[in-house]
Amino acid sequence: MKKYSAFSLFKNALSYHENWQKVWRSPTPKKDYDVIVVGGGGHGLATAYYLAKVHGITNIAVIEKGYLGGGNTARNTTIIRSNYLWDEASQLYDLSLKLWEGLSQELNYNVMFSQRGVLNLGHNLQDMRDIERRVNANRLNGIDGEVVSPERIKEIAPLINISRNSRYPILGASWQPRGGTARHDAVAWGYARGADALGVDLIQQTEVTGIRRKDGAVVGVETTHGFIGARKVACVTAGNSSVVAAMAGVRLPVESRPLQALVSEPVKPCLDTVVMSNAVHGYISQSDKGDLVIGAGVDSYNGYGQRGSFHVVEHTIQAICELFPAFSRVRMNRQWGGIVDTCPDACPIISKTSVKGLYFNCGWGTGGFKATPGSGYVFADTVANDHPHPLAAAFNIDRFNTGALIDEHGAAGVAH
Amino acid sequence: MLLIHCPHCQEYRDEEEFSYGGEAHIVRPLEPEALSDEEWGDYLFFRTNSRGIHHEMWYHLVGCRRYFNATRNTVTYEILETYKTGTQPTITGANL
Amino acid sequence: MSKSIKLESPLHYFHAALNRKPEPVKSPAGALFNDEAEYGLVVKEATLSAHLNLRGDGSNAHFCSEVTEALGLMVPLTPGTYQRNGNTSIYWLGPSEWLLVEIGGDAEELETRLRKTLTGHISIVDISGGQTCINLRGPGVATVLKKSSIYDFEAWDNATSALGRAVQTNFAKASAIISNKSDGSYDLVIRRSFADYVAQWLLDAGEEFGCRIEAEKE
Amino acid sequence: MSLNRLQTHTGTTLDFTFNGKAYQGIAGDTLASALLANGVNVVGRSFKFARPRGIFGHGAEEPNGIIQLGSGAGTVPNLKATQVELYQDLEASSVNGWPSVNYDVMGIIGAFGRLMPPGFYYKTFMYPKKLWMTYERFIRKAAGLGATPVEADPDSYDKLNQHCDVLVVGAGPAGLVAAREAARTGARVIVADEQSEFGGSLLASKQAIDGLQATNWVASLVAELRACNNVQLLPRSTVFGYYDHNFLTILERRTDHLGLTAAQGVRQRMHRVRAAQVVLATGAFERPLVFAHNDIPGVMLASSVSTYVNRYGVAPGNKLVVFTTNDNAYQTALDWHETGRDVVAVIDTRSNPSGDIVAAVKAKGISVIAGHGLIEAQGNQRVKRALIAPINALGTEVTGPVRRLDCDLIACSGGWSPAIHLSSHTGAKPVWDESIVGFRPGESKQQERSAGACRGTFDLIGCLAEGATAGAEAAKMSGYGEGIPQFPCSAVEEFVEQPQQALFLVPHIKSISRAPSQFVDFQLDVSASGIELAVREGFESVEHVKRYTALGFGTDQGKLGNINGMAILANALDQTIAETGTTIFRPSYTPTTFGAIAGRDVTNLFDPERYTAMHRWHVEQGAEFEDVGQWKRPWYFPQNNETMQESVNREGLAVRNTVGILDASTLGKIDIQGPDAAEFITRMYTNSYLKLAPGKCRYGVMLKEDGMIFDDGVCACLGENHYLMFTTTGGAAGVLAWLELWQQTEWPDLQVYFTSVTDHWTTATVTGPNARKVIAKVCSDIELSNEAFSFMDWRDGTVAGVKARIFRISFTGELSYEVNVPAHYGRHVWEALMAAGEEFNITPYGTETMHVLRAEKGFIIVGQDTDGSMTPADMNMDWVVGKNKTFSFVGKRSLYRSDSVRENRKQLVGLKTLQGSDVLPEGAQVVFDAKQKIPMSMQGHVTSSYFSASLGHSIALAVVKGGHSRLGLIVHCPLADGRIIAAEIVSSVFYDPKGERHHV
Repeated sequence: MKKYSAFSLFKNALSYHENWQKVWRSPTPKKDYDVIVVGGGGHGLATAYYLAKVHGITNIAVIEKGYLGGGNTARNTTIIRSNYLWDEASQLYDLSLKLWEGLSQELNYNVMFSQRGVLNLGHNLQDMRDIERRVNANRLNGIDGEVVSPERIKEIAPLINISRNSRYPILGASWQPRGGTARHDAVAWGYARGADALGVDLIQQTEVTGIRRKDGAVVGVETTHGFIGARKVACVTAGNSSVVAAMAGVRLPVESRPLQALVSEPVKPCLDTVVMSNAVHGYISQSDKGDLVIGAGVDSYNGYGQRGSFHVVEHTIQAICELFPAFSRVRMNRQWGGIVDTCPDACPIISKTSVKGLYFNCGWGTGGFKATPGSGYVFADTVANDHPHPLAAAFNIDRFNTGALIDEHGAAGVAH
Repeated sequence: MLLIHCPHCQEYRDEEEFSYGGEAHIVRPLEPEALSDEEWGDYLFFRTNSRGIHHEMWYHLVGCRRYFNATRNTVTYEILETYKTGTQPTITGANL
Repeated sequence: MSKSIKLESPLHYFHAALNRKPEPVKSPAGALFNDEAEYGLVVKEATLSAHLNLRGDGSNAHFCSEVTEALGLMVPLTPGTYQRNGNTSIYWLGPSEWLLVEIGGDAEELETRLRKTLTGHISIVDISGGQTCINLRGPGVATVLKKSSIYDFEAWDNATSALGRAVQTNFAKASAIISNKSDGSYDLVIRRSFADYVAQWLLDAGEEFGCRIEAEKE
Repeated sequence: MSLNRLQTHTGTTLDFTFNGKAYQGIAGDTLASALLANGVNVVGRSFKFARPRGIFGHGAEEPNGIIQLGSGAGTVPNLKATQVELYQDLEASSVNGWPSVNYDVMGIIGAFGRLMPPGFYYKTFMYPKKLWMTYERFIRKAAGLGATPVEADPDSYDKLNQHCDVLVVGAGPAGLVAAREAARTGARVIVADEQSEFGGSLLASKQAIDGLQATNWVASLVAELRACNNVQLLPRSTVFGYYDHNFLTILERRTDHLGLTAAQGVRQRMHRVRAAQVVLATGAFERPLVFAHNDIPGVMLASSVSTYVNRYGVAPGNKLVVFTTNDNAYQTALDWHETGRDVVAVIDTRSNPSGDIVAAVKAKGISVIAGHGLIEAQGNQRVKRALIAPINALGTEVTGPVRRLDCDLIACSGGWSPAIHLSSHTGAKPVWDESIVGFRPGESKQQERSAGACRGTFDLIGCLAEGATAGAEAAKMSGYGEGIPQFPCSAVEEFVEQPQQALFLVPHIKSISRAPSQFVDFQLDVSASGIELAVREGFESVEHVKRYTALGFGTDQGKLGNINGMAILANALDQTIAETGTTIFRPSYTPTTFGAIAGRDVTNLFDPERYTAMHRWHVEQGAEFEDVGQWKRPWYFPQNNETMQESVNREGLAVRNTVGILDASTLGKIDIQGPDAAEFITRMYTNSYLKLAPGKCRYGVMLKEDGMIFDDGVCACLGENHYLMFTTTGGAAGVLAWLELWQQTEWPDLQVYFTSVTDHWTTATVTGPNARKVIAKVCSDIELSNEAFSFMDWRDGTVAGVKARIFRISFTGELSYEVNVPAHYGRHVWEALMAAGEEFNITPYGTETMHVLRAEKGFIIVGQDTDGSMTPADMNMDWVVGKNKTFSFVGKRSLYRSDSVRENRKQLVGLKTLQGSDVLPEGAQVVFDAKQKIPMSMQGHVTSSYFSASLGHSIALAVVKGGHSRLGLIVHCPLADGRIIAAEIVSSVFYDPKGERHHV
């Protein structure tokens, strides 16, 4: 892999960019692999990367039915933070945040991780109690955060409306300075390039249509391009997890729902942080291109259509206009939807299954993007050792039977 | 924005009047105490989540306040039929 | 009860207090309406009436005839309709649910009358304090309904039997039971705790036509 | 008269300024036509390389003329000059360029463009790591086009919910005849068009239809439609989204053509349309040709040049070169010739263009140069010359010497792309059609059909015929008419077109990577070499290439560039366009104002404020309010500039020492009737109601099926088979839906009906040692003695002359009477109770005092002391669980799961700070060992915490792991400010532990 740098850019410019190396190969699948990762989104690619990098397993294929990073990786609002409520979740997300902090250098690919901070607003007394509880828990877990006043919020985001006369006035917020955003495509491409360089076969436009088992153990996958053998199959197919699980006769406690997002036209820098509000229901940041990137709540019904209902978007924009009355004259440029796997406790499943050699990483709901590096890291460890990584143990699928749920609805609430 | 035919109001009404009630035809076990944690967990949380034909409950919240069922394609979002609670769908994944 | 008892209907604080003067008609939209009308939207509250929620089995002939016996009115069994006799109306709310409104009526007397006659598994609940009936009239009403509700009220005009339609649906971010009247106006039954919001909404939505809120008894 | 205005075009003069300079236009102008009339070449700078750019198109496709309209609170960023109607005193400016668009210092960057290939930022700015945020600050500075206002929007917006049988999108030839056919049948028809006038392409056409000049034909048809009362015409109305089940959204601009902000009424209105049938007649966009430096001001679309000439009377230059692959652009040569200005030549890539229109052009003495490509434009801020050269038949190589043609305007046409955007919103997959060299709309699940140019039918006769059929069919499908067009076909004379050549990239003498930039997407500076580079780097999927290069991500959403870009990609991949994939458009068709999407549901109407019957009284008393769900509840009643703590101390002491009064009307109330009511309620609550007698109440807890507490409240037996259930304020709607769910779907055999009576009853809670005396003064028909009317009883009676129902239930631990009256009487009874209590100094108190008083008693608040992960046992409330109930109540089974019976679950306890004046913050975390290092082992958290005036020290409720067996343990709360507060685990009941006071 040729290293990217300002110097390589300059050198290639001299030759009219005619000599750039391919970012990854387009290999023909082998007959079998040690591990097949089903799903070439951010999480799947990160899993393959860490399997190769950390665990030295390089005989891996990532099988993607469309193009790499084309699912939720390409459709989310790119918010990154780790200020979750419960120890189990916040520790997992903070591992992820720590990996984000060195990811551009790790991958030699600028994922444009921008630590511009995240505000989670509180609009009523219970919101503020929950914020205090969460921030205190985060602090004692070694995760940065503080509770800030409306005046401080106004300093961080000057266009925000902190009037006491609002319908739901802003009473305060949690502030995580290390949070921020990243460039979503770059994450997938960076992991893909890194994994490919370590020998991982990235196989696009190939859909897994079946999971072949023998004596209760996985032996490979059927695909639109034929059977490919594998000792282990790791499924990371957000949005379609139940469908893939059904191929192996496994049931999951997830439901697939549309999650919508939208962007404005690009405007000059006017919002230098990420603002999220559970109570009025919306979240917003500004991309490096200038678009206001806005997220909505999850639609109420199951759907695989990558689109949702318009009233959800209306409600979200109302919330944004409440928080930022000046944005009322800005215009929506584009809206879209993704499919998220929602779990009953708003926490993911990173788990072995009843089928030997079959692993699932799913159920991230609205919060998957920020977890990409950490999710890949602990899932790779779980797959490599056939034993849950310590930070993944609590996210075992068995928790739905024992009742040991990790209810993050409050912290995951509106998403992202 | 779905347009849903309420079998009680006998009219197509806008999605905004309804709330989604989850997968239909999940019957509460008659003797919960006789079940293992796994069996009870399956009833509580595990769902078919089908891609394609899906039978689901809707509540006509701002309307007749009745629950009813719909057969909906979760990919195209077409609603193939709605039918009253306690009755069976005429369209299923098997017969389509 | 004593005459000295001060009653407050849900829109009490809006009667005559917050009338908006109509704006001079300039916009093309305004020109659609009769220039002579002082207000494009007049909201009149029928204060302090009897409202009862009635539950029972509509498919049971006994139940239906008992209601008729008690009220002199047929139970509307067709979804989306209501029956009226004088000041008394029964609105279909669901297959086993009706709203009974007697303008200016006495809820207790009405409930007693029904309870005397009705048998079997029924429910009668006095909800008179919890809601109010307001009438919307004027050339701006159709547009105000379009601003406020997703329901297709125009379809009622086109129906063969235009009268006697009623629907429970969203009204802005509240809900209402909306019915049409022979004089072209509409009745809305709204919940008390949302009444201020609905009034504010109507004043806002009616502003382009001029809007006033008044009370039946004033 | 302005430089480029044709003498024949006259009208009211309008003054306007652009970048601070004064100009004049004519009524009916767009800002773009007025700027062109005034000879303004450079209207903006490109996003990445800051290259000078001029007006390129004439409508929604415009990529360059992005402007900032006005200033101050009403300013609007990013409008397309081609869509801004001119009004008197309009002010506009370019969105980029410093110090001015003509001399932009950032233009220097353009010179280093080669250092910024697609994706360059992924490859650099990584080292040293800590400098990235500094780099990013500079990157971000360059972001954005226009600027958002910084003040609240002075305008308002509203919405109309519309229903129709046939919605016709686009009022060009196909749309108009479709509307006419549909209207005839009596169907409800809505016609929406984004332009100020109906007519679409006909507005700039010189063709004759039915013997009328096109614009006159349009006028008569529109008049006909306007006369139909079943037809609604919406000009200036853009259909911007097509959603499931034929739901479409339209943005109507009502006042934007009159001024920056609306003088009266709403600025914009959104129509939310549910259409039975839709006719899409959205036309087509002309496709530019991709050649070197095709972005220099003075390069325009051929149809745009014609439109400026014919519709606006503006000739945007002097010496025109037409560059085309098809017959269509020849019309532009004819139109230009009419103005008397010079047509230098028509460059046609086809080797042997023939046919009527070619002959007509030649007949005017215009030079037609066939088999040539215009390979490069030259000039700086305006085209000065065109380089042309012979090219091979495939259009892949330059085959002969390069010639220069002096000119100042290049009108180019690469054919037409149907505007399939709305069809694409439905999820229909567009289909590539070689015969029209474009994508046609695919099949969708919606009730829609396309007609005319958006379906790839580009001749006028064809458009009219398709429109008529579509209108008639749509009407029939919605139940009107016979489905056959009734009006005679219109008579039109038009040239028969010869086949066009498919050409997406004009070859240059240099290779793509070395030629001067050949722009594909102007707004984002995506060039052919950028697309080629993406392929070279291994991005094969069209989506990857679009994302890597940003193709199509501008505010024009690639209306001009997408097809060329895809074709160039296909070529680089050695694939067909069909194999390469398709292009998917998403809403919005054109950018849509947030304010209009929000509508009236902002500021005071953002969400309903729910009031109790006593709300005005509370306001008059100066209460501070707390938002509880949608309700406004009095939080505390400050007197004489009290702080909240002072008010709460006073209010709480009043309740403990004499009497207080609380507005408890917001509690949810559900009337339950039916022979199986008791059985049903018993299945829903953890305890049993089978033996609850009339006149009695019982407290119950409701669980979700997962065993976790979901709601709580008192349930009263009103009579045989008749109950009244109280819920929490926030839980009211949820509990009712929950009861209905179980009854309707699981136990329909249980005969029971539920009715919400939350709004019917107003509740005034009179509580404190003197409560009985107060009630006695206003109620004479209830025997109030403790024996006759005990704790957890209710009675009917008369209070202040009003029929009332009184419950002896207590959330304060004091003697309490909850007086319920129908809400009309609420304020009357409240005032009567206040008057009756005056001698006892009756004190109104709010939710904060209520919270303190109940916490003193250890009563939980669901949602504050519980969080969806708490069982009754966790709350020390095993006493409320009827373990011997025969039916397995909802949630029961989950109480026996392995995690529910785990030791060391978080359990409700009291915390008493060692320093009584220390009030723990709610949300403080509890640790056993304060000296441990971070990460600490957290054992629980504080859920409720107050200073108790009656006890003289702070109190707190907390959930602590294994708390019930840890009474007496000293725990610590490390706070954010560095303090560590020590507290003892105590019983959660602080006040009157034996519960004697409410029994008196």
